[in-house]
Amino acid sequence: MDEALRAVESVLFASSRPLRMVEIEGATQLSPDVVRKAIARLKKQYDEVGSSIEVVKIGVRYSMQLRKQYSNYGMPFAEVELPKDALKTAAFIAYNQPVLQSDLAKSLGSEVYEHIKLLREANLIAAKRSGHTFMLTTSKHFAEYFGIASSRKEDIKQWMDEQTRKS
Amino acid sequence: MDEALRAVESVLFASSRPLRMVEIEGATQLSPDVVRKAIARLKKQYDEVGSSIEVVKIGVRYSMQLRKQYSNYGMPFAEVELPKDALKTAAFIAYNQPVLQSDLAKSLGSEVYEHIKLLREANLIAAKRSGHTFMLTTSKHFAEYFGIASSRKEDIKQWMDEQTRKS
Amino acid sequence: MSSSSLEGVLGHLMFHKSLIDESDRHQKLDRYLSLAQAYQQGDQVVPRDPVDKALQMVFDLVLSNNYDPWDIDLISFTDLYLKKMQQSEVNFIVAGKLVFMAWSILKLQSEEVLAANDEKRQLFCSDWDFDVLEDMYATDDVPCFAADVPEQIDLCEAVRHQSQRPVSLVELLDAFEEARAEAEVADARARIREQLKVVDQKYDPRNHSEDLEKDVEMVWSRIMKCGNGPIVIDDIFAGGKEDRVTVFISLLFLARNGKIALWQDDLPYGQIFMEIKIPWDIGTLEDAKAAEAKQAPVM
Repeated sequence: MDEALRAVESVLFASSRPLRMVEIEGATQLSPDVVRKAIARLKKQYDEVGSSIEVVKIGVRYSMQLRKQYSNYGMPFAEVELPKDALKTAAFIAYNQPVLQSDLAKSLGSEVYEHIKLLREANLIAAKRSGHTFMLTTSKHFAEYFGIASSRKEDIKQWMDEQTRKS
Repeated sequence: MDEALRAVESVLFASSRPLRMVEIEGATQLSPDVVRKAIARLKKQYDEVGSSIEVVKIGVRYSMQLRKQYSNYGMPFAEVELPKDALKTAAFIAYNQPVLQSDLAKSLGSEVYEHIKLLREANLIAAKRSGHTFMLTTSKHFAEYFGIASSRKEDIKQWMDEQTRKS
Repeated sequence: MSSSSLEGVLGHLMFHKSLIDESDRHQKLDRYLSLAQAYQQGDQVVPRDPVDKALQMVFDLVLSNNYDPWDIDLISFTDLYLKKMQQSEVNFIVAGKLVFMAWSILKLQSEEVLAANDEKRQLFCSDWDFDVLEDMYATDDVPCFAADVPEQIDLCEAVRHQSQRPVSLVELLDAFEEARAEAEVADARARIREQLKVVDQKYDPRNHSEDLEKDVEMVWSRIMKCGNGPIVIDDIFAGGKEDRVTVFISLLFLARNGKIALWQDDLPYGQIFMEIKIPWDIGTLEDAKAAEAKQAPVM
């Protein structure tokens, strides 16, 4: 069992994106059941030792990532794709979704158009035409990118509230 | 001390390349002494738990990486350390060496200058001044890197021809 | 429709009435008020006047959808209005103006947003003549989305490890194949460029065009000697192969410039004919014999 645990750990450590069960099974040549048990034990181990690293389930995928309270240390070395301003706009959309692009521009200024472009390119938000403007929501990828366990909009909002209380 | 340990862990985890002491000190805002002790404890922790991850010193740099026996699991999800275009330039140099940098640029375009910089940093090619340009050859490390038995340029060319015929 | 929304609309109209002192605007406002009041009294008689009819539709929509008269959602309004227009017989010019008005305001609003001015300008639109309705939409505050976001909320990306690995052998070989193909293309291009340089030197375009001009002049003078009407081009040739080529190219040139018509009745080996296209009255055709006589030395 320990060997399975280590194999799963290796795969999760090496990947910079959350992995689906089949990907982990494929890379480790382990059965779904063994992989699932290994993930659960791994998660427990990292939690018990108080590591800055956590093993989380994000939607249907699994990921090894820094716990939120430690991400500041890692940020300078991580490959960050988005400027801070665009992240602010992303937070605004996530918290108020669904939100009209025109309303967003009224609230945050016209630079949101540039942010929305970036966020759509990064596949973090989805836009649906609504009259002359767009209705914006977070995409499925949003939760993965920010390490949020669920991609339901209510859960994202709740997660954001929790993060705010923690900080 | 535990907080220092976690801070150092965060930094090492986030970086995909080995870090110098000053970089870790800068990111964690810890003194050299505290960082050094944290690294030693961290190393011990990962060793004792039998993790597939290890904390190692490579030259003057520190890195968190997969232990040799587990590195194969991570391979499918790891990223290649050289960009594909630079690799193309390396292959071209290896086959046509010695080759003038100016001729290379004529054949493959001006982006080769960027590649040559990367390849020299990775210690895969050697450059010798020749008039206004450089004469480029593969380095000794090149053969090691690709597992070629000989570092003589004729052997490398022959080896490449054989491999191409095989594929 | 709720009575409160009707009151809102009436109050809105009264408010604007109290602000104005010009008599024509008074009349317009009175008209709007009477339409709105007719609505209030449940008077559903469809007005005969096309403008009234179109306006009534506006009120109908505003009231039945509980729009805030100070803050009409023009996108949904226009949408509803267009739908209603399709269902009823209305004066399309008036209705069109209303839609255009809504569009103008929307456009202004979007420009406003794009300009991203911190101070919110008063909306102003001069392109339409329902000025009171204009006021209805022109509020000091652009309707602003009241968002509730805790100040400290900050998203930061999940930090994960990215392992790196050396380049594999297959990758090196693939790269080599690609590089070789690219270099071959680059070399071929360089060769073609060199060849073109040589060709360019051989055929100096200036010399070429000077020659062509001389040739055309010469051929034209031969044509002139042939008289009017269709000519078989064989009659213009005066020598060997080279002359034929010169003449033929000159003829093509003249045909392209509209000076002559060239045609062939039997394809592909039949006779080629030509005829001068210059109008006869400005033409200076000379009879070959007369020309010869002219050129003959004076005895």
